[in-house]
Amino acid sequence: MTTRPVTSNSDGPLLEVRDLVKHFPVRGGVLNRVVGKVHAVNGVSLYVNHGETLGVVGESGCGKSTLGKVIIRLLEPTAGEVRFEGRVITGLSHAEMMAFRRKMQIIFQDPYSSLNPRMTVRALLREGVLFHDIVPRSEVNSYIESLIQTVGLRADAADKYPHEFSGGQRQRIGIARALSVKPHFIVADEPVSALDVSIQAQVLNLMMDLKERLGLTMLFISHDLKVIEHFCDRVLVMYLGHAVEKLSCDNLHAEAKHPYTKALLGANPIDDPDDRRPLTVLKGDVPSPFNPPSGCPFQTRCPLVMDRCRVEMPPLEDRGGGHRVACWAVEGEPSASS
Amino acid sequence: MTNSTPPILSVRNLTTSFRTERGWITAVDDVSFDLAPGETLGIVGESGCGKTVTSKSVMRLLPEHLSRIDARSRIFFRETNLAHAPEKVMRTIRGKRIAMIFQEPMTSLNPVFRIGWQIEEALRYHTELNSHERRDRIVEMLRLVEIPNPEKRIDEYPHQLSGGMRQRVMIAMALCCEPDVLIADEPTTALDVTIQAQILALMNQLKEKLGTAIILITHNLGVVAQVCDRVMVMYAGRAVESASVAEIFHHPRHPYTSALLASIPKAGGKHKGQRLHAIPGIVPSLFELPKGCRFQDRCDYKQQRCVDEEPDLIPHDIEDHPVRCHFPLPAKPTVNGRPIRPHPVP
Amino acid sequence: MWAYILRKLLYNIPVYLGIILVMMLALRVSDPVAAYLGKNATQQEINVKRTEMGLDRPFIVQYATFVGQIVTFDFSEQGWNNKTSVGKQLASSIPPSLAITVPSLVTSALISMTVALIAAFYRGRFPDKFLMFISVLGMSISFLVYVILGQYWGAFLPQQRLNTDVFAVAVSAGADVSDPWFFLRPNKWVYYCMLPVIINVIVTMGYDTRYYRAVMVEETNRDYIVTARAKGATRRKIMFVHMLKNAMIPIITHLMITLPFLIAGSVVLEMYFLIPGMGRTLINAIVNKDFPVIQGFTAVLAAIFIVSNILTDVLYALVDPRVRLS
Amino acid sequence: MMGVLKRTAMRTIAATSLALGSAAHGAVADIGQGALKVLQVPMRTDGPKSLDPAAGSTVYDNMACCQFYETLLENKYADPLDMEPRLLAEIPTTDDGGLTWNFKLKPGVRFHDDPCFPGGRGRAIRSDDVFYSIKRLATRAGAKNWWLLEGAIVGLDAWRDSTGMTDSPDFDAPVAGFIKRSDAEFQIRLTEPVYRFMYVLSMFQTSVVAREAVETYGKNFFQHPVGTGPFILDTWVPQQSLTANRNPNYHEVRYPARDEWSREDQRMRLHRPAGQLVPFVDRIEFTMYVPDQPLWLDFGAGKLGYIMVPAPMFDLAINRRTNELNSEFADRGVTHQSDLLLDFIFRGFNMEDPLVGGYSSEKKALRQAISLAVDWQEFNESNYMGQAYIYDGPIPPGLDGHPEGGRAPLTYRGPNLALAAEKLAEAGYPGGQGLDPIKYFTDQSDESRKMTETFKKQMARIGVTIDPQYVDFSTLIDNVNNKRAPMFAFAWSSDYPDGENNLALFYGPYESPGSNHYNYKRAEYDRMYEQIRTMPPSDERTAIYETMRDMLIEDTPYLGSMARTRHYLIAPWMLNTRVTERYWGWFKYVDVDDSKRPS
Repeated sequence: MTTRPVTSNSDGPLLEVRDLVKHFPVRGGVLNRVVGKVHAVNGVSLYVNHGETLGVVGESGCGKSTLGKVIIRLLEPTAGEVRFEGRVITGLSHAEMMAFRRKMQIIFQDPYSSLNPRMTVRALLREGVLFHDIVPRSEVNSYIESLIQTVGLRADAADKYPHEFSGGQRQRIGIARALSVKPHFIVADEPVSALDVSIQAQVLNLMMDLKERLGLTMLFISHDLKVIEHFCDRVLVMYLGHAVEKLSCDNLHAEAKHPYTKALLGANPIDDPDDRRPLTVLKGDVPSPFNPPSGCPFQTRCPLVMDRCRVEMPPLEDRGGGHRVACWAVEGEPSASS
Repeated sequence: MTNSTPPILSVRNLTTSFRTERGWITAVDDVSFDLAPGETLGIVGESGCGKTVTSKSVMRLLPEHLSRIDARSRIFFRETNLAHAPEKVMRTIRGKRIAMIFQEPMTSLNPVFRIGWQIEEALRYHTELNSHERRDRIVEMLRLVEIPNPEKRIDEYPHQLSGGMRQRVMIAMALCCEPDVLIADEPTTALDVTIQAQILALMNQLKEKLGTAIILITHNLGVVAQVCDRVMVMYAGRAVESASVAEIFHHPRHPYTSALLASIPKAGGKHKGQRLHAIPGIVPSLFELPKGCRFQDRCDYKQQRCVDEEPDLIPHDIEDHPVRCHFPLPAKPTVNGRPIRPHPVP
Repeated sequence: MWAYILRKLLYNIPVYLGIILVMMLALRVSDPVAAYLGKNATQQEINVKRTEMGLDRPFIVQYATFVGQIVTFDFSEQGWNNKTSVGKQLASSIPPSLAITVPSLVTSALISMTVALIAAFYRGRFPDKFLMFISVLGMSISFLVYVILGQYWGAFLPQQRLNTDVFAVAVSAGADVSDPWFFLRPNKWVYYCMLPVIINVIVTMGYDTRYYRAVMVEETNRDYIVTARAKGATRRKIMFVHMLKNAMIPIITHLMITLPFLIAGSVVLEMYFLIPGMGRTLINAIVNKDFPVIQGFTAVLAAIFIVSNILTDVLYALVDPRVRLS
Repeated sequence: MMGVLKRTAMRTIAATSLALGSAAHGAVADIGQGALKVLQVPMRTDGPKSLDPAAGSTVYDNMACCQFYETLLENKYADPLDMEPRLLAEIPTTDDGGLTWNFKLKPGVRFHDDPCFPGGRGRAIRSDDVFYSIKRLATRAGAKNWWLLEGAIVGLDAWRDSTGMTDSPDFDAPVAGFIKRSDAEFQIRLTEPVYRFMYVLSMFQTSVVAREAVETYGKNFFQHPVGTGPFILDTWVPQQSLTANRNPNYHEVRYPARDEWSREDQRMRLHRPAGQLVPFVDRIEFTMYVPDQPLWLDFGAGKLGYIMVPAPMFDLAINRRTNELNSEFADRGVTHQSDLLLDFIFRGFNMEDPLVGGYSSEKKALRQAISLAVDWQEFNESNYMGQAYIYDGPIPPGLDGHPEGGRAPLTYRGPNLALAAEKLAEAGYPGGQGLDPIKYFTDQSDESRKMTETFKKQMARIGVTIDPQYVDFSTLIDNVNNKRAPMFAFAWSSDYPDGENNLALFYGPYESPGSNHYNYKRAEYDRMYEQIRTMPPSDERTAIYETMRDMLIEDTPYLGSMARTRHYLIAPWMLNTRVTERYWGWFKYVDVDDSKRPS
């Protein structure tokens, strides 16, 4: 595998998402008609520059995985547009989408269930390589072997089946598969959540190496703010389908403004027994996305909740330096970085 | 053990094996530990290290025909040796003296019974309360674990509750008979961070309020740091290090413990983009354990002796901090109890 | 709940209409009239019969007519063979079928579940291995062998050797089978139906026991079982309260799906014991190419199948609180 | 009448053996056994399809109808091959050389009491009832049985064509052949003077039915029999059971006198109730069995009066070697009877076939050679458990013209390979040389295949090659009817107990597609046949039968012959029993002794 220079043939961001909405219908009643919808993604906008890694963080059910899948069009959006390499891909037909499919890949959380158990690693990788005609046929085998070594496995792993590997090794195979078609953009959907701590570090290191060597652009989805903070350039915080804050990862603790982001930061137990402080405890649970509260989605748990939050959704306002916060309570406060 | 009060639970040489298609394997090998009243002991390790088997062995919850606890193992709950106690005795212990909560609140509750009924079950087995008193007690417990509307929730089914609520129900269920020991097996792993924070806060509160001794099994070192008094680190079925929480975090002496701590992404932007300290390789299979130290293949400090001879779990130069290593890391100099030197990145 | 049942019913209407359509088409692939009248029939005879039966009308008309008859429970069409209306044949054959199938189903379910519970309780140990060995043994013996041996050991030998006439070898002419409820009278049921039911139970037990045991073993591996044990529940309590209610979900499905097959599948039993049930009546109709009876019975069996499917879903919802709300 | 012979009644051996399967009976009486005498008997398969004699055809229709209806003549219980008057006062007499038959009805015969009659009381039978019943065979109701009478009675065919086959036949329209003398006396005029009309009058299809019942019950008449018979239908559950109670008004019929019984029957004490009024039992219960097992067990448990031994159980019951009942049964008082069927099982030649047909001495020698190579005993052992009876000629045992002991003075019965080889040489094929393979048509059943393989092997011994053609039954019939089958395997069961029925099979005018499938044509034979068919039984007639038989043996248009044996077991409690399948009216002579039943 050769190192590819960061493509900078386009002026704008590699990926741009505008007002993306994804609703899932809910059926019920005698005729099983659609009686409502789950607001999985509710008007999220974002951009990812070439070579950049954008983190998406949030708790289960916040819509972060759906967002990732809609972006690479594993799911069809309800509204909004996705622009990739300057081209709107949301309206493309299946055939037109083909070219982009190769350029946009996904790595899943559960490496085992995403690999066909009856195919060897070689067969798994060969599929995409042949389909997208990545290398000449005669070179496919050596290409696959080099890929496998790139992700830190021995070349003889090519002829084994997924069940013969440990969790971390399987995630490496998942990564190899995503990389095999030389993508420009990767959605990593909780790639290390299922892994043990020591293995998680291995995989994160690998991904960092690859990102650097291959100049990959990534959307990195995780519920673990520590991992995001470590790995990403910028972060998008999601709550109940809404983007509530976007900011740089450089100084997260200092800059985070949104009470939810702060809660996420504060809820993470600090691995220092001397620094025992009461964790930031939010009351209650995440409301059901089927029946979200009116106004600000976070109002039911927010320590700063005001009357206005209950009626009106705060806009995602720019607070300078690309830092955007959607919160009435912090509206007036100046951004730390501005 | 410097604690002067006698331990409420004392495990000695616990060895638990499982029958598999490839023969018997030893999942927990000669593990010993003590739990003092009111103390919180953390058992830490990655999947397959034997921490869950240890806890289930204490409760004797492992399937009888597929597992066995070695004859020389001793599990003293006060004066009673649970290791080979008859089922009848165990039933008076379980739920009453030692209670347990599990990792998956989704599946650990019976889906077809109301939660009130499920909590009530323990009260029925272990108390003389009549049904009215039981109901009052359940409501009280649900209130204690901060479930809103307990009178209403009592008649709901598990699927009507959120994950966090379910774990609260599990805790209420475990604590309703006021046990002496609570074994919490990865109680927050399946939960979101904000919910995890709630549950941890709740456990801390309850510990103070009820004085229950807790064994907290987790792989999350942050949780350990925040909640535990003492920590036992396990690796491939063995206890490899055991000490107070401060000792473990500030002066890890086993290379595994040290590496584990180093592999966690650090909060705060200053480490951003740096490589993490990963532990190379994978945990050895219990079928193919090496002759010497079980960590040898992944250890940065491996020497010939590590290959030839398995180390014992012994205190080297610090009392009450036994380590299973021939070449334990030096105790680091500290300033006000904090290390002054970061762990070297090899 | 009612909305749920209603919805299930509505859903199944097109399914049922489809089944009827396919069944009617299948029955008309080769000319039923020619088949019935045999090789020596003249074309004129065939035409007369065909007109008489309305088989000369366009298929869509026949379909609509037949569906109309089903909807209005109009089974007045006469069988060709013994000129009794299909409705009468149904009325007289359903009670004997029920007299065999319902007790078989209930007994077999109760015994199989008990045996499965015992096996699951002693999983991997001698009682389990022994019971499963017996089950496999039971499964691998043909139904016919059970019937023949059952008739011999159960009815014949006691009569001949012990002079105790407890079970009949077969329903004899002395039985007043013209009364369809005859077999449901307790003393008659014991005399004529109990032995076939016992045989049926033995036959189905091998498979059912293994299936139920598998279901229960699966349940014993669930987390909530460990929770219950951790609470101090006795194994018996765990088995009979925690596990059984959960295991009921797949067990109910299995039971209800078995029912229609049991009714249609009792042919051998009904043949050997001369029980005038649905299976035997249908087989006789098939042998005699009695078109209206085949068509009518198939429609009713399909309806039973559909109804038992709906019933399954409803029972499912009753046992499993998760279904109720979704 | 011609129909009797024109009907393609040839059946394969396998088909015949299945169709005639009969059964045992059984039952637990739900009625108190102390008070009433109940006879339980079995029927095999689903039982009767119709209780209307005009519409009946199967053996089970026959079995059921005979309990409710009666014919003018009936077989004698003591000698089922002979006839006695039943609804008649005496055996009919004939005039005009057999063209006009004179009948006199028995006085005191009444129909069953039934609501279809005024006052619900059955009336006496009349001449018109006989005409009406016969006319019904000429309507749609009797279409299946029309062959019995086709062309036989003056004016009946015309009546059938003009009104009989319409929607509403006019039964009052006259038929020239039916001449009513009084309510009790009438004449029937035939188109030809055939003696066998006698037998038609004993067939259950010609039973006398009540016009009132037919008209009252209309479409349901088939399940509502109203006749003159000894029993009245109680319940009929198709495919399940049929029960009948004694007719309290049954006319005077008495048990056969002692001297009617043969010496052997007398030894069996069958004559005991001689002269007593019948029926003896109050009720008959028929149960319809499909599989053998429950039938067998119910008999074993003493719940059935008699059964025909099912083939798979033969060795359990009867010692094949000694032909005696096994002691297990004998000890319980079960008795055993056997009965030869009026079977003519043979292999036919097509006499018009260029290879095997023809009447020259060489052609005869070829067929005789083949006949001499056949080992019938081998077929008997392999397919009939050694229980079949082998005989010469086409006339089955028990009938006039059947050779004494089955051996005719002139015979080419095998196996006699030496003589066969001689004859084959005589035919011009020494050692089989020059003889083309002979096509042999048979059906596809396993049994036929087995027998054909045996036949092929037997022929190979003298160098004759058989080329079997396994075809379905209709193709078989088709090939035979079109004279395309040089050899074929068939069997014939007599329609009535007279050798004439079998001799007719070789009558020239009946050639294919008629029943003379051999296409045997000898002017002399035809002349003799025309002579005998009007003759009542006599020594003179028997002599002619024998001449015709020997002529056939000499010409060898078929290889034969064999008749099957039926074995019956009779429960100790079923008395006066002489089982026969010739007719089914004999249950009225049977009595039961409840003291001999298992408790």
